[in-house]
Amino acid sequence: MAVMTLWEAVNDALKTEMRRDDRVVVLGEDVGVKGGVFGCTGGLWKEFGGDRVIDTPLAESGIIGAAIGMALYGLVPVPEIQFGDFIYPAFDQIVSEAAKMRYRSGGEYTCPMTIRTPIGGGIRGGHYHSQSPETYFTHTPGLKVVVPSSPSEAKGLLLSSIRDPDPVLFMEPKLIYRTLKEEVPAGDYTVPLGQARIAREGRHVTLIAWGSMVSICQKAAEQCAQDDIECEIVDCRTLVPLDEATILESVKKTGRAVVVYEAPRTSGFGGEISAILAERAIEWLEAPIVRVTGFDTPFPYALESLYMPEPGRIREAVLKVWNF
Amino acid sequence: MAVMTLWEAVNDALKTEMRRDDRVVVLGEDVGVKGGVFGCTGGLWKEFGGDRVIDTPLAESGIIGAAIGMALYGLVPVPEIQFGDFIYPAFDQIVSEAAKMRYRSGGEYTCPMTIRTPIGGGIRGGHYHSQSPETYFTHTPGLKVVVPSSPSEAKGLLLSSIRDPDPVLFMEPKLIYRTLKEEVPAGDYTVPLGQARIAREGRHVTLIAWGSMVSICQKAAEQCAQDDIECEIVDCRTLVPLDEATILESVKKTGRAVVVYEAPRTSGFGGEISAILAERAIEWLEAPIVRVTGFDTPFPYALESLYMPEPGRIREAVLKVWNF
Amino acid sequence: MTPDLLQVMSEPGGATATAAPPDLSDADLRKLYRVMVLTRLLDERAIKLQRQGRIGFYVPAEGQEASHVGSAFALGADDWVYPSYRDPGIALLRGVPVVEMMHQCYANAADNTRGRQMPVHYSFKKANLVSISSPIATQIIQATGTAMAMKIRKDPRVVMTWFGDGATSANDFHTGLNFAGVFASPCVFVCENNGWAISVPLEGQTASASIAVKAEAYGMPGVRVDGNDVLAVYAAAKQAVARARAGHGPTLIESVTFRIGAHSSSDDASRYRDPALCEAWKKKDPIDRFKRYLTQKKLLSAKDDEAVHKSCADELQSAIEAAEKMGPPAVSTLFDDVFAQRTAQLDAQHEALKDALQRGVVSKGHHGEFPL
Amino acid sequence: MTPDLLQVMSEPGGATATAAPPDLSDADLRKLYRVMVLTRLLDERAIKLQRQGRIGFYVPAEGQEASHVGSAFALGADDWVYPSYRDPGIALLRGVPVVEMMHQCYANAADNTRGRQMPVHYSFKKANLVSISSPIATQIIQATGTAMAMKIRKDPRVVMTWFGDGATSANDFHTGLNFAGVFASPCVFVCENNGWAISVPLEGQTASASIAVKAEAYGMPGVRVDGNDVLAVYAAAKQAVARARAGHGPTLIESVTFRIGAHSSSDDASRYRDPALCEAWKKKDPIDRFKRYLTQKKLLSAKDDEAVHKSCADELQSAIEAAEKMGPPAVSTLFDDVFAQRTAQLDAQHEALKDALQRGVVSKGHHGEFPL
Ligand SMILES: Cc1ncc(C[n+]2csc(CCOP(=O)(O)OP(=O)(O)O)c2C)c(N)n1
Ligand SMILES: Cc1ncc(C[n+]2csc(CCOP(=O)(O)OP(=O)(O)O)c2C)c(N)n1
Ligand SMILES: [Mg+2]
Ligand SMILES: [Mg+2]
Repeated sequence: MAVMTLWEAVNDALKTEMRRDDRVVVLGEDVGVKGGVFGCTGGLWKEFGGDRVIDTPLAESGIIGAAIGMALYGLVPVPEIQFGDFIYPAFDQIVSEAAKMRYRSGGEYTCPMTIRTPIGGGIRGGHYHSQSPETYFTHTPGLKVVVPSSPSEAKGLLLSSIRDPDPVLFMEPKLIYRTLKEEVPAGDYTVPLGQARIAREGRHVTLIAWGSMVSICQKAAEQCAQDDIECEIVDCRTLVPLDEATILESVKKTGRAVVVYEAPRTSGFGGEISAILAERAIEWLEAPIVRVTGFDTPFPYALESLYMPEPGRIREAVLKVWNF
Repeated sequence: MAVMTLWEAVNDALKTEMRRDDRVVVLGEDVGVKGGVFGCTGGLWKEFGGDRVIDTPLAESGIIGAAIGMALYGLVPVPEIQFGDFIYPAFDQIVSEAAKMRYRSGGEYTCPMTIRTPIGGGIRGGHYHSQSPETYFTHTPGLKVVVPSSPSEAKGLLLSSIRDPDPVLFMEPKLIYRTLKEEVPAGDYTVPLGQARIAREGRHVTLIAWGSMVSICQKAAEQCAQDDIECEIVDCRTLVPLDEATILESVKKTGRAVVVYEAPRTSGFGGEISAILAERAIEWLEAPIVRVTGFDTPFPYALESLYMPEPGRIREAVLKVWNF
Repeated sequence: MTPDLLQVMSEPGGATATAAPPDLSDADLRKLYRVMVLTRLLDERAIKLQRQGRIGFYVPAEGQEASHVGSAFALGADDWVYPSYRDPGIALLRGVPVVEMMHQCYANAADNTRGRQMPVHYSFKKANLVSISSPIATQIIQATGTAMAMKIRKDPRVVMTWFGDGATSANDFHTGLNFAGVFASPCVFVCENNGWAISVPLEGQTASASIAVKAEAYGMPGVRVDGNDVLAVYAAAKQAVARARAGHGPTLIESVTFRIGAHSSSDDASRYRDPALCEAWKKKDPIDRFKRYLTQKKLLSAKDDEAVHKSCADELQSAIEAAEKMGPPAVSTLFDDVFAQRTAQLDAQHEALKDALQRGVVSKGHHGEFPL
Repeated sequence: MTPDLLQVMSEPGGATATAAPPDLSDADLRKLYRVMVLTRLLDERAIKLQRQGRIGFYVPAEGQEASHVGSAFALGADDWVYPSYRDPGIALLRGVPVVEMMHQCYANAADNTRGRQMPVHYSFKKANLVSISSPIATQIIQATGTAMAMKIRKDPRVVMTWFGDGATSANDFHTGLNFAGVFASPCVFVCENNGWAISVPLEGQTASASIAVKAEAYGMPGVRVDGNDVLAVYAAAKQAVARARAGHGPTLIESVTFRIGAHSSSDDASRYRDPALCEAWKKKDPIDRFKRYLTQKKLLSAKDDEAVHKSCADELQSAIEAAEKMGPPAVSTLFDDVFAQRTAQLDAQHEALKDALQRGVVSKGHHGEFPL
């Protein structure tokens, strides 16, 4: 198995599927000749040509609207939104159209497509190159939302997403695009949607996270281990559909939960997880459900490192629920 | 005091403020000559003229973008989005621009404006005339979100919103536009933002809701009273900023909470309330926090009455937490 | 520059032909006429049904029959159509039985879209008619996307989409036409300029000299046609379709017409529109005009016309009776088609609702109202 | 129809004047030149600072100095400007001290925007320069809104906004120009057509014959000008400003220029653009061209030019030194300006962070890195 970074794993997944299925097309801003601003679509234009790797005009609503029309026709589009922060012009096409097409047409028309977009902070991108907008889409019935936490996860989940019969938001944590390296299975390799992953086993406290926050939780868990607090880490992988069973099982075992996400605290998806636990596992809880999150501010620039959840703040939360 | 419906109270508030402050302008689709599809802007065009009551082209992003430019200049725009379901084309201008203007300019530029839009089901409007999109905006730092629950509340909160120095989403529950009538104070009358209201006092179970769900909770509470279960109802009024103190106080008193909202269950704002309670009041909780919500489907048409939370389902939840 | 208005059917004291009649067989001409009549009668019946509370909502198409039927007639059965909510004649022209449209308006158990949208939001895959949604203009860029796909797959088919004058102000009009221009997509854009977007007249929508002139901004030809002249609309559409099929790219057609009725069953046009304007346009009624033409050409006798109206009326009557007979969709349908497969969450929500209904705990009126 | 390219400064073997020189005083001409030079030197220094890791990011403006400085020069100090991220000369022209721009690029404690955005996203209220954001084209409809407000308030001022060729594909270009057309707003739209949107050339952006022609779709005049000819750009802008101020409504100006550098400090243009293209355009450098013109007119000697460069370089040098001296913004600023007043939630979040920092529990590197 080759060692890859996350962006290389995404690129590998795209090549794998485009070779396997000629209905798959990639479209977006600068995805062709340039190969994407993060290189994720590098080499595709050369190999598959301009018909299947399409540099579009600068309009996210156009990219998604056109992708919907392609999907309705029978292609399998994989549109890219250059940064998650720029997905909002396409919000109407995603929320009003892609998400509701199957339902409103009684199942006659469907939109199998995978919207790829980089999310999250850590690259000094400020307001508009750092946001984590996944929650908006989890509140929109008809959309699946996937956030990989490592290169091999990214490849396996992206292939499952592209083959999924419904629209998927595939959000790539750019913090770990280049920093995380690991062995990635060659060729066809899938990780099923809707199944969470125990990223670390532990008896005392459950940490629930997704995307780049999983590795931050790993660091926190190592620190906690030095105080003999064994953290279990649940990597949600897919926020919709959410694997509630795995989360509940872990929390019922540990009796303590800390939810970690990078987006602004208020109404972040981690709040949904707290709500599920408060409704279905309260008898097992021995401490408050603590959230470690971004702050309720726009994403900053100079003070970015203070905004993002980091091992120290997570460890604090773990100690709080442990010593409760 | 005159007895008014909610849409009349909104109209009264707009007239009151436009007479008081000539910087206030109303803009949107069909708000002028027609007076709005629900009549909320009726008579304004006649009284204040086309300069201050502006029929715009059909483009929500244009309505909000233009309103931002007006607000930056020093006017006090009150843009109307004809239905909450059609706010998504304006999502980028609201989320990327209005919400972040004060922060990104270091306080140099601000967007005091109140975006009015009707939300919610109950008028057989199907997918696109029934949605409750408030949660999206509560997850966007820089925006305030207000949902009135009655005519007098609507007038008082709308006047406070228009006078607020920051952008406010003012979402009007169309289910009660015409059905709810009550006395509304004449002339200048404000209800402060950020303060929840105890809509009904009770010892046993706290019902937390906003907008049209408050009256549904009232009906449920009356049914529960027949079983000697005294429900307390907290009307959040403003979701951002949320009056956590009032909610916590009530739940600490009753030890039992049921959260009611009409939007799809997953990631709905009520989940945020559950999360806050699970983090800050768990020691007081004697039962799970149960949510009664819309389903995780697009808003239906024929089966609308089954989709929306109603007294029966709420009573079930109350009994569940009471008998837990 | 704004092109001249294309007209085929001269009118005494009215229109004067600027284009030759398209070569259509007598059968074609009669078919066109029948579909226009059926569309009109459907309108009249549906509005009554809405007033009687039999259906929840309706959008009248009166006056625009030539505009959408004539343009759609230029397509083959395999081509794709993305209509707006004011184009019922397109489904009828493409062979959709009226009864299926009635089932949709009644949102009953036989509705192929399972009672999920308001009336007139049709979806007929067998007619390559894509699901209609309420948000204005969203179908325009989707139509472009389908046309892009056809070109990528070297599929000889084309796409046609319809929208109003108000829609030209929307974002998706801009991206739809811009993408189509850049990728030379086989797509025909038909703007039914009926002069109003609910209460807003055209001059409140754009300062451009015409809608057709906007085509230049996207590097495509713009055509302006009398939208109440079914043969002119057909001729313009035929040329645009041929152009698209030949690989020469998209066309924007501005079909100049008028909305005779209110915007919808929820609207009262007298509050913002001078009724005299309606009266003037009623004189230009597209069906009367076509009828005069066919009569002149000896293709339609009074008896023929009566027969056409009778058969359409009968078709409608039996469709309505059939729709009336059906009950509402089953409760379980509420949770289907969100995804190809239900999630655990949707299953749980369905079970909880079913259980509550069975125990009769949801408020009266619901219990037993819907089949489980 | 696409208008001809407006040019004022003829060039041996190059441009030939199609318009007369605008009447500008010698002082005006010298001021224009100095601002263009300062803009160029700022660019050169900033790119170095970025490479050295002193600032986090930069967007080069090389080659587009005439395009944005020339157009902005047609405005009065009270008029409003909505620039894009590639127009540093506008702030300089309007009297913003370089040091304030440097503080923003350093995102330091003296940054008037409090270190919250990436470099070049300036906001200078005292210059009526509205906060620049990254999302493309969003400023266009906002500029229209401000112009609508001015008209409503009978304020004689006008608004000018700048954006790229790529931005013309965005939704807000469409609504911005459409609203301005409908409401005859006193707004001037300057499209700096530099031929590229990152890696996408103009033909991948639109099929229209030009950007200027798009004006017709909105019922406003469209002008096409040589964007490397500062006097031509000024002349076109002056006319558009006069028109707007006179109440005759908006104008679209297409300023044809070229992006000499990479898209930004994160981009490598050689991966998608033929360097020969750059070389060709470098010969049309707007500053050299203006310099030749001024020299001919005996308004600039070699010594003058040296002096201009020296004073600009000195100004920059001291600005950079000042910016280097400042520390980062205080932690508390993280929670300010979300709203006019902090919410209870923001206060609580601030307290928790402060407490964690004081106790040193957040990971090393943070502790003490920022003032509380
Ligand atoms: C995005 C969006 N905004 C607003 C509405 C409400 N609305 C429904 S129809 C309509 C006017 C449409 O006018 P036009 O495009 O001319 O079509 P017509 O109704 O005249 O056929 C409006 C504003 C909507 N459906 N979608
Ligand atoms: C809405 C949005 N989509 C994508 C981007 C990423 N992006 C930044 S600049 C740019 C190209 C802009 O090209 P153009 O408008 O021609 O301006 P130029 O950079 O050439 O001056 C893109 C795609 C963005 N900033 N905003
Ligand atoms: Mg219309
Ligand atoms: Mg450009």
